[in-house]
Amino acid sequence: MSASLVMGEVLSRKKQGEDYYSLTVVAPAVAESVAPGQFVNVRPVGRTAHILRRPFSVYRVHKQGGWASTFEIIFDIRGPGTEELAALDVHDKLDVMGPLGNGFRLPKKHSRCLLVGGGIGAAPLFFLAARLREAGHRIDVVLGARTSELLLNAMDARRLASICRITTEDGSAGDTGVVTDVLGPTIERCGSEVVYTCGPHAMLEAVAGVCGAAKLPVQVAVEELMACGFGVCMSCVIPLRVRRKKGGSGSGGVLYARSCTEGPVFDGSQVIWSDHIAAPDTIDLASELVPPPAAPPRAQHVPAGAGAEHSPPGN
Amino acid sequence: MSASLVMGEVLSRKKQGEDYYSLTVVAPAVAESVAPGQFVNVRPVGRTAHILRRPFSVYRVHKQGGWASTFEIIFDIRGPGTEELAALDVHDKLDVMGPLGNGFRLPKKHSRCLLVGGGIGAAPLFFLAARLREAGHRIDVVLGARTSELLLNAMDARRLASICRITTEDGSAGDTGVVTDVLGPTIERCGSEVVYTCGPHAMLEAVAGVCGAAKLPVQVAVEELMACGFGVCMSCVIPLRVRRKKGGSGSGGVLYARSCTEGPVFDGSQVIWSDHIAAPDTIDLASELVPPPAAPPRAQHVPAGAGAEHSPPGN
Amino acid sequence: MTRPSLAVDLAGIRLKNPVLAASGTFGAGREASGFVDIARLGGLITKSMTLEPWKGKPTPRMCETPSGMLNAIGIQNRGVAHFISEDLPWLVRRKATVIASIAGNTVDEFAGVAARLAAAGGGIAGVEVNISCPNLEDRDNMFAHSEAATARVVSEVKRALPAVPLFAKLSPNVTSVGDIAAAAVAAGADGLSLINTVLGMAIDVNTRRPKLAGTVGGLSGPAIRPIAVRAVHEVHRAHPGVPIIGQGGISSAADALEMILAGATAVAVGTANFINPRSALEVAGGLSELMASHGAATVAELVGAVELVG
Amino acid sequence: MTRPSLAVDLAGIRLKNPVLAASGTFGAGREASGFVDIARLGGLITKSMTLEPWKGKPTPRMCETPSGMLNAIGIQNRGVAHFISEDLPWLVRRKATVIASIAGNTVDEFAGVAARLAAAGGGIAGVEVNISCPNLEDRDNMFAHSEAATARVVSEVKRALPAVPLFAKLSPNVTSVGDIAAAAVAAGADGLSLINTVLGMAIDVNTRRPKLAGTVGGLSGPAIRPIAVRAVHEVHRAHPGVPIIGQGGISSAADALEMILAGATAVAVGTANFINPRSALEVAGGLSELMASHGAATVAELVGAVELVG
Ligand SMILES: Cc1cc2nc3c(=O)[nH]c(=O)nc-3n(C[C@H](O)[C@H](O)[C@H](O)COP(=O)(O)OP(=O)(O)OC[C@H]3O[C@@H](n4cnc5c(N)ncnc54)[C@H](O)[C@@H]3O)c2cc1C
Ligand SMILES: Cc1cc2nc3c(=O)[nH]c(=O)nc-3n(C[C@H](O)[C@H](O)[C@H](O)COP(=O)(O)OP(=O)(O)OC[C@H]3O[C@@H](n4cnc5c(N)ncnc54)[C@H](O)[C@@H]3O)c2cc1C
Ligand SMILES: Cc1cc2nc3c(=O)[nH]c(=O)nc-3n(C[C@H](O)[C@H](O)[C@H](O)COP(=O)(O)O)c2cc1C
Ligand SMILES: Cc1cc2nc3c(=O)[nH]c(=O)nc-3n(C[C@H](O)[C@H](O)[C@H](O)COP(=O)(O)O)c2cc1C
Ligand code: FES
Ligand code: FES
Repeated sequence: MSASLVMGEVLSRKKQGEDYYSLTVVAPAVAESVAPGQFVNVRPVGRTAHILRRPFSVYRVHKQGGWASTFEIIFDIRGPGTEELAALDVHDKLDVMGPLGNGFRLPKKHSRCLLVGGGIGAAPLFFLAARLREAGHRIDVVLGARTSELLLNAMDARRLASICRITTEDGSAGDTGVVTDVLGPTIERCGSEVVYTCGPHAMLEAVAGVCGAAKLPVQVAVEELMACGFGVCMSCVIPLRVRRKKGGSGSGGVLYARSCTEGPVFDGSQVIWSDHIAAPDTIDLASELVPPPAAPPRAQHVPAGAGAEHSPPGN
Repeated sequence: MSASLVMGEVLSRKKQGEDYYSLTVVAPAVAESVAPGQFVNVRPVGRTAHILRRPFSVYRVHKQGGWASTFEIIFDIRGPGTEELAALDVHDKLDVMGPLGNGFRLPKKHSRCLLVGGGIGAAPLFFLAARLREAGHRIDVVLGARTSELLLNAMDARRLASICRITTEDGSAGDTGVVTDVLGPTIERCGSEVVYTCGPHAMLEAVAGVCGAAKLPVQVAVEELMACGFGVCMSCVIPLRVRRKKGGSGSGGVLYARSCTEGPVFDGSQVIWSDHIAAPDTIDLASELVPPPAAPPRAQHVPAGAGAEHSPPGN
Repeated sequence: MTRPSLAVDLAGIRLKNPVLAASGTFGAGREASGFVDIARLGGLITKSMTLEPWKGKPTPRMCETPSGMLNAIGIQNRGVAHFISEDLPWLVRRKATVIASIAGNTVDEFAGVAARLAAAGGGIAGVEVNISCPNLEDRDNMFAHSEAATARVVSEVKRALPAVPLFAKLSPNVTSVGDIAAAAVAAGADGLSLINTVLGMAIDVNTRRPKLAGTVGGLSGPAIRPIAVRAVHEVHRAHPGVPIIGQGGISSAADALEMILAGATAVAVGTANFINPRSALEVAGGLSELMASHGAATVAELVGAVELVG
Repeated sequence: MTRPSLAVDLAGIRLKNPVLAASGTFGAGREASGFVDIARLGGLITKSMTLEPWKGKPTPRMCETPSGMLNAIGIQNRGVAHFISEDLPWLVRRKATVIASIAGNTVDEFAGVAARLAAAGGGIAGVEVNISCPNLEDRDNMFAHSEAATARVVSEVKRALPAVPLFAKLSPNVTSVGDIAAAAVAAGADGLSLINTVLGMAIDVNTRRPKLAGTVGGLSGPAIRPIAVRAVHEVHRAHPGVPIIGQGGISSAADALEMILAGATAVAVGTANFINPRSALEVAGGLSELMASHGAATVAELVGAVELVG
């Protein structure tokens, strides 16, 4: 992975539905190298009281003959950072670091891929779906949100997916309930071979649980609080159960892996969900994180983008 | 004095010459009550790392039948506050507190008034000139700056003044030198009865010196660093030689007066210029600040605006 | 649902709401009264007053810093006599809840101010002892930096002015604010005010001079809020029964609630008054809404209610 | 006019420029090396390393505050052995000027790390002793909060690793940073690093939980710069001969110059690296321009050159 630090320019800003904003940013160095699941860490230019960048998954990329490539992010307003991004105008500068993180691993052979997204968390799955489709995989989608207003781009999801299930907690669209209510049946019906998911922590845990029971490989994209986004601050860690590396000295154990560098995409079966808030009891930091066994049993995987290697912690 | 706290709206933003910006702000409560020499303390809406308001003299006011009244400020970029103001757009909101401070005292009888301004500091003199003219006084002007680019609105000055002398340090316009070089002769030539001045501290001191020697009343508008602008923080003080108040208990002495409340306009003969940075040796805080004897010997003064009374410190 | 009650009992003082104006940021109420009805404030802590008038420090006295400001005013004030004759009657007429802040350079000066206030016979609801003053009897070390000096000032002021609750205003510039708090409480403080400003300095790189004529000053504003929250939390845990006036960087209702959750019974708004003299009132209003959305009926149930993990 | 020289002598270490990357904000250089040539940095202070790997604290480990951030990482690191076998050779290859930061919970742990580094035989230019760690032998009080504990750590580390200059990294959370500095210098510190983060805390008012799983954390970033400048100024005046690595909130050349004028011989950029990993290099570049505009030929002539009034 080799991230750039570039000054992007806002090409367009759109309001999507009641709650979401999207920004399309001209930044060819980023747009042309980013892979699905990777993220950008951005900051408007100016003197604000909040000093840190803000991380966003890449939602889409656009390359059009003759035009500079752009990437698009989509977000909801949570605090000062997103408020300020939502107030940007066309031609405003945006300080962009990226692409960052590891990204999803794509299947090597034709696979039936199930994408499970919750709320705004579904953002990276649209970019992933586009790439999976280009590579000829079958895509099914489960998209959930609290209410229909918060469903991310259900239209696109329906277009991209062979089967698309929608859930809302208030029943304002699709089935009433949460994505995991329909997950098991959908996996069966679609014959899914690998699951990709992104959304709230609790949803990821539940999806990983269902997939674990079904012995299905599941790649989860987590969102941890990040100060740096490129691996130096150690604030974004997530506890993983890790195996001993081939030829490595460690014995395996629990590792706090950086979600900005070793992640944000992890093997759902490795993540220690329940221990999230408390420190793991034992930890073997000498062990190495090996790339998650994310390959579906029936298909091999390749990294989603050029250079999207998993780098061991400490790198 | 009764200041308002209102949300103004930027009606227009102009660049004046190479270095100055002016903002015209819709804020009738302020524009209709402000008197020359008073100031506004403003802040753009938003979350910036600099938290305090920024004080600016009112440069002009505009009242036009049927339209909401506006005031105008003019400034140069010095730091983050002025940078942000310069970046405001039409229709942006501006949080305005004002009018603040005491303002210049206008002569009661017809007088020959000399206005001496340096650089951007000349701003309040244009508002003053307009009001003096409305009241039928004769106006002469000495306007100085480092270079012609930094002369504030020389065209207007020439239009308003019977006699207008321009000085620049580099000789790029008018006489080469500083305002005090031409001050003495101009006073003589115009038969000035009262001097009003605003500009850099060193200039004010020099002007006050010349006027003192000529026994001419001089009103100086100072610019001190202000945290609050309305009299509670005590950061903007300036040492004054004060007399005992009629009936008061103090014996007179030196007082740190608040330039935001007792000022920014002071009697130039009362200000202790050289002691500016060091604490005065003796200080009698029980003495009261009486309004400066700013009336020219041959003319009585009235406050420049309704309610622009001098309030004693502690009020 | 009934509207939450903002009333609090602060060491025996009944406040209509828990949001006060902090000392030195609201004068004695007059200037701000053009913007806000001071009777509606939870209370007003006066600018610190001394036995004789203090002239204060030379200028410049303030500069701005990222999300904060430094000040070195030097407690310019017109003395306790002026307060009693001019300000107090006005405040009483305006029905303000007044906490008188007092300062001095010796224990006797503190006690002297307290005695004058006692002799004035009423009008003040409490006294805040600003011990972040140089102690002339101890090489100019701040009283607040020594347990012994803190205890001496507190006990002498309490002796001279036993009628109203006493709040010792602590400095964060110490190794253990809990130890100083303990000394103050043992000496008779009914409550604590914390924090006063954090020591800081700024240099103008163009002139190479300190931005403050006093060289070192006190840092205030949002920048110091995390420091204040931590100090309040630490002291509240060590002395859960002692009411605290939390202050430092509060400018919104959420900020106030954060301080209350950390352990403050009341809060004071300081630097924010400079930007908006209605801040304290707006914070109180917002707090009421925030409490409603939290389903809290009283402030008391929120005091120190942070949920610690593990 | 000739271009000003940025080179400085820092307690015997020859730095090509006075701007370092601060401990814990630059890893051991690898991640940032994609953005910046680390050989061009004044130097790189590593993430603090301990005798055994430390797992660090649970998450959340950071939150943002006005013009700053709080962190409670808990010094997650892979231990000195990993540093020596993996990071150091890489750093040497990259020609980085390395100051190794070491930490521990007991004096022996500090000494143990120092002994390992000594045994590694070269590659590091200096050692920074991060004494802002809980001292398990003294009720978890920070070493940096006690003169005695500071002196013990410093003298044991110096004994184990006499070959390179030792910088004691002081905490601002003390009543007198000058006293702690004196203890460190007397115990053999060749220089001082100050300041480490300021203790702080933040509470999420919606969940009522601390924003950090560790409850209390360290405040860094522009918000604390005035606190750092004052600490550096105070210590430099008390110990003018002792070189200081000034840090706390530096993100621009003017910030660096301010710290140098206050008394720092070199500066370290911390939190600003998170926003821009090229910060240290850009600060150094800007400093050169600023020096030229000031007519300063060397950094040395600016150290402590603030002009005090009166
Ligand atoms: C790898 C990654 C990818 C992300 N992708 C997207 C995306 O595509 N679209 C999107 O809307 N958001 C995304 N987020 C979350 C986004 O970064 C936060 O919403 C944003 O930083 C909030 O900034 P703020 O200043 O508006 O709010 P803040 O005031 O910083 O925070 C407001 C609230 O949001 C929570 N929050 C802040 N940062 C994060 C975070 N990193 N993860 C989860 N919660 C957070 C805070 O705890 C707080 O409760 C992503 C985060 C990560 C780490
Ligand atoms: C009563 C009053 C009236 C004023 N009227 C005008 C006006 O009409 N037009 C105008 O351009 N400026 C005026 N000023 C000055 C103006 O307030 C400052 O330029 C502004 O606050 C600078 O803010 P900043 O954030 O851009 O710069 P900062 O970063 O705050 O300061 C940059 C530099 O400007 C100096 N400075 C800051 N504030 C002041 C101040 N109050 N007085 C003098 N120097 C200061 C600082 O010392 C520093 O060197 C007035 C000031 C006062 C007190
Ligand atoms: C300009 C200024 C003057 C102050 N004067 C006093 C004072 O006289 N007595 C006192 O106890 N505290 C004084 N303080 C401290 C405040 O009361 C308050 O404790 C501190 O500023 C922290 O709160 P804030 O961040 O909300 O301002 C002063 C603060 C400022 C900014
Ligand atoms: C996330 C983070 C981790 C840190 N880790 C360490 C550390 O391991 N050892 C240390 O001595 N200081 C550590 N620090 C403190 C910094 O080195 C620096 O002294 C402090 O942050 C002040 O500088 P700044 O304001 O420029 O960040 C850390 C700071 C941050 C923000
Ligand atoms: S965000 Fe800094 S290490 Fe991941
Ligand atoms: S600026 Fe606060 S008293 Fe004048």
